[in-house]
Amino acid sequence: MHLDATDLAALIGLCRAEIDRHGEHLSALDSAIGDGDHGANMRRGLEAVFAERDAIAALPLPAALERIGLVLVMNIGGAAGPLYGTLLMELGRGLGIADTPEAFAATLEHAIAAVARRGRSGPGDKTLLDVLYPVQAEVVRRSAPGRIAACARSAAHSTEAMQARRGRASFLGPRSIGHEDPGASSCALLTAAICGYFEEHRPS
Amino acid sequence: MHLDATDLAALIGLCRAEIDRHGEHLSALDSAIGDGDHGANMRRGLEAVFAERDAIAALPLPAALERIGLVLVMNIGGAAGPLYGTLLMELGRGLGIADTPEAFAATLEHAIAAVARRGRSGPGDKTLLDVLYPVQAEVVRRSAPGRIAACARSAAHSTEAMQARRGRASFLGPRSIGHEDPGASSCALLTAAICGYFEEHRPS
Amino acid sequence: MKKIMNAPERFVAESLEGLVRAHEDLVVFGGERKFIRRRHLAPGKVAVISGGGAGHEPLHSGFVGHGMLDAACTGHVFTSPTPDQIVAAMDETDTGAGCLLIVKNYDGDVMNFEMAAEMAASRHAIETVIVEDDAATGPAVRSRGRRGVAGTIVVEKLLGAAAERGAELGALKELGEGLNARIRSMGVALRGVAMPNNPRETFDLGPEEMEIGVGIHGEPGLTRTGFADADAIIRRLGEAILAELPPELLGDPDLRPLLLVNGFGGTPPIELYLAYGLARRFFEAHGIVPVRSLTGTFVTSLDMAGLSLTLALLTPDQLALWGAPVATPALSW
Amino acid sequence: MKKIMNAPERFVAESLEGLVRAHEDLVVFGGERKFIRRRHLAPGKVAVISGGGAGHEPLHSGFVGHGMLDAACTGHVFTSPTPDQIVAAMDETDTGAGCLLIVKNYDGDVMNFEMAAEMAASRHAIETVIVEDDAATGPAVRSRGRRGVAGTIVVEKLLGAAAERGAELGALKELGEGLNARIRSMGVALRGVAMPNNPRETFDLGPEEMEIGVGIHGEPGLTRTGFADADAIIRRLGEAILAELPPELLGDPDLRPLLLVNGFGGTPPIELYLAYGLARRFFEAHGIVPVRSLTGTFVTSLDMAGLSLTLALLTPDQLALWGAPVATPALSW
Ligand SMILES: Nc1ncnc2c1ncn2[C@@H]1O[C@H](COP(=O)(O)OP(=O)(O)O)[C@@H](O)[C@H]1O
Ligand SMILES: Nc1ncnc2c1ncn2[C@@H]1O[C@H](COP(=O)(O)OP(=O)(O)O)[C@@H](O)[C@H]1O
Ligand SMILES: [Mg+2]
Ligand SMILES: [Mg+2]
Ligand SMILES: [Mg+2]
Ligand SMILES: [Mg+2]
Repeated sequence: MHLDATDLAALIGLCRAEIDRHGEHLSALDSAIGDGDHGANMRRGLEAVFAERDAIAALPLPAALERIGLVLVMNIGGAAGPLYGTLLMELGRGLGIADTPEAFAATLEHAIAAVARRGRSGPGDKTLLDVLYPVQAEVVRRSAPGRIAACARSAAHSTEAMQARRGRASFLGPRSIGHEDPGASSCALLTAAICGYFEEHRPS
Repeated sequence: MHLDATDLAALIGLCRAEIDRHGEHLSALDSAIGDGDHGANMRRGLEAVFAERDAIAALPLPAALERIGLVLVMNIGGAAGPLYGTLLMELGRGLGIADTPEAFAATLEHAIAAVARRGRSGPGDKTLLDVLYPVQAEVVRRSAPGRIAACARSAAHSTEAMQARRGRASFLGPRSIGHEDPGASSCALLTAAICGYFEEHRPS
Repeated sequence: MKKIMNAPERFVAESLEGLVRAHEDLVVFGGERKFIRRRHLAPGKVAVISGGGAGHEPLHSGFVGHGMLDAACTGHVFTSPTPDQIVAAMDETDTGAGCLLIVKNYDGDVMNFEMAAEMAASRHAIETVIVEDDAATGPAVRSRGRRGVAGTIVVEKLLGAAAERGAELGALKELGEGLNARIRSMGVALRGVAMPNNPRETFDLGPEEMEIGVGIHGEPGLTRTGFADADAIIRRLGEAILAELPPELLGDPDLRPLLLVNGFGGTPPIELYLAYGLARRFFEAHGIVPVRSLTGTFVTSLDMAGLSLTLALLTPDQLALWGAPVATPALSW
Repeated sequence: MKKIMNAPERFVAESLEGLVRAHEDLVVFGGERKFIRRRHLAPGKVAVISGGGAGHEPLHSGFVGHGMLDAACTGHVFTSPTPDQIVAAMDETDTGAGCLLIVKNYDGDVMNFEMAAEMAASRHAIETVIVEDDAATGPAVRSRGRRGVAGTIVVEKLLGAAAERGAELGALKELGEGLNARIRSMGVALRGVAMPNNPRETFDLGPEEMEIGVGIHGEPGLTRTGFADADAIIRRLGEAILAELPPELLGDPDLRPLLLVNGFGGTPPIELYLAYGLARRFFEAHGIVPVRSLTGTFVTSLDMAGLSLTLALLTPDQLALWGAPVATPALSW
């Protein structure tokens, strides 16, 4: 991964814009099976990161990712904060040890495992992990960004059929079936935004 | 006034039926400028009188009227209870002293004055007194029952244009204008029911 | 509006029963359940009795207990109790020092308490205090005196504390009447209410409307205006209160302000506390620094959404009565 | 739904400010307003700290004070506070005996408190009690433990009283975890809620519908059914509670039942008291006679209409902790 400050600042801006654009939709998904705040939560987190984007972009990539994670944790709250925060912090820590394309896949796997530990959750629980696992599998396969994005989107969509075992949606029991998980949805949106940038700027 | 037990029982039944039929309408009038319970209050009062109708009808007229007044006071509550109660109790007391057609007009005047004292109110305040005063004037004139009933109805209607100075409607200030007073309305309904009975049974 | 209710006819009775059962250490039903009274009367103390229509809970039954009311008579929803209830309460709680009746200024309440006082005059020494604190129904609107609204709590608390300390009937009446000049309340409604037996709301507010100057019976207020932010609402209520308090009291540095934010039944604590903070700022900006505060749901209009502010300018003695111990279902310290 | 609010972003902060100003004798803001804490800490006592999303007021900030919480951290509406708030509360209120964190069992709350505990582990002795009292989310529905709902008050009151008496961290944790088997709550909603930044209600109930088994975040419940009379509603809630309490506790004659009727924010006292009376009858008919009661609006879901019942089967020692003195904005005796 060789992202310079310009890339990083652009990616932060892209992610923030994407979440802003879909905030209402994310909250609507969360209203159906949760408490209706996922859009607001994610917006708050991305706004906080965006406000610090210049300082963050000036850092080496590992430190920048760790910082983004911390900003997310300290600003989002709720379930999404610790989960996205852990993902980014662990990614940064891992890349701080070894920052090669091979290492990236392994680091991502580790970071996702840390998210699962934090959430005491796993595949099929109807959470953002149900997007992270398939994305991670595509990264291992070195798939093209467009393919990864498409996979993320369909993974998010497939949470619709699941019964939630974690998060607020799990309180609904079988009534959680038939609705896409908001965390999975935001995760797919962010993945697609990032992949889109790579597709445009680093044609593989 | 020479009402026998049958007349009295029939009149009680008539009044109760009339109030029951128009209960919703009275409450709707009260919702517009009061607290929406006049229909329920009057129903409760008339039901209580109706439940005792045999015992009441067996009494001499003055005692019967006094008893009706007391039953109304002890069951209606709100503004209507003491007002209708005072009217009937004072009517009964007055007729207990002198029970002739001439005395009736004077007694009615006294009873209405007692209501006004109880309510600290007078003509033009947008209350049931604005029906009672014109009815009393027709009684003095010995008008036919049909005429008295018509006069009561139009008197109730004319409260629409008044600004309330007593009762809950007075809290609205000028906003009370444009709505018929619920107490005036129930008073006209009862007057008309009673006059209807007299028209049918004692053609004058 | 849906209600937790079995049947309209049993609504009030079942609620009173729940209150008594939830607080059986403090209160009991009077004979024939015509009223609720203190479990332990204080012999030789003036009996402080209040009452009014149901729908204002915890007022008045929730304020029965040590340091406040001896008995509370409850009528049907928004309907004054009947004289027999009030007479029964006097007969059961007068321990020799007489009865003080605290009556909110509504024609129905005034007339029913008056009839009760007439009926019981031969057996009891009786004085009546009429509560008039509503800023929306001052002389400009109505010649017959203001409504009694949330400020009633202040009157009941102070008179209850004074009676507990042994004040005599005449002194209580004087204290109570003196309070009317010192207490002003102003309310706003965001939603009307439906009576238990009538699904239609007493007034219908659009999503962008509110009623200013409402009372506590779901009746429309003085004016309907566009919905506004909390600062604007509080300013509007606060200004009405200041305009209706006597200038000489407002300018008296020896008086001790008490600020009450009262929810009407459908407004949650998060909003009431927010309102308190803004009201506090508003009055402080006008040089009035509250030394005592109360925020909560005390004088309701069924489940109406909205709230009222009450400002009371108390003498140091009156403030001490406010702080005196009280042990009732809804107020205790 | 209209709210008394200036702007969604300032809603929570302005409400907290109002609470602090209304109760400045009891509570103050912690540093940077990250939490609310007792005005007077008790040195050498375990710091009892809780928190959660806003929208549940008076929980938790309203329970800060003598005999209950030392600090409460409030997040955005329905959003757990962030770890920095919780760490700051520990740093400011731990007077040497360590910190007990009381956390309602929501993934977000659990994770944020857990991260905070990890971050502060080197500076503080920390134990965590997870509250799980909801009858609607038992093992049959969800493998991950019940939600923490209105029973949280009982946990906070008992642990606060025990800490005040000098109980050590380990003993508090043990007491707290033992409570989870003894407390069950079940809620019903008559109307959904709207978030401050979103006029749409989280669920839309028709005039003849209700949600049974709801939590306190405006989320849908277990089932939607036809609206029913109060007896049927109470029976349904009561039966769920009985079904989810361990039979050996239900059959233990030495336990002391505590019955709590909690309004969700939009339900007025008249209905809550009615519900209390019916709930009391329901449990008594099942041989359970409550010896302590609490009726009011304590754990809310913004202005949701509806209520929950909570039954706690306490040992005599635990009952004594419930009765121990408490002086907080929302609970005091
Ligand atoms: N235990 C968990 N493990 C993994 N993901 C979770 C867990 N709990 C919740 N989530 C994710 O978080 C999302 C909800 O986030 P958000 O609405 O911001 O938080 P909250 O539920 O606290 O309101 C869910 O849609 C789900 O994807
Ligand atoms: N002071 C008064 N004098 C005369 N009539 C009055 C007075 N106050 C109220 N009324 C009458 O009573 C009617 C209202 O009765 P009701 O709705 O039963 O009582 P409440 O106002 O207590 O709810 C009014 O419409 C009016 O006619
Ligand atoms: Mg959410
Ligand atoms: Mg009326
Ligand atoms: Mg009425
Ligand atoms: Mg949330």
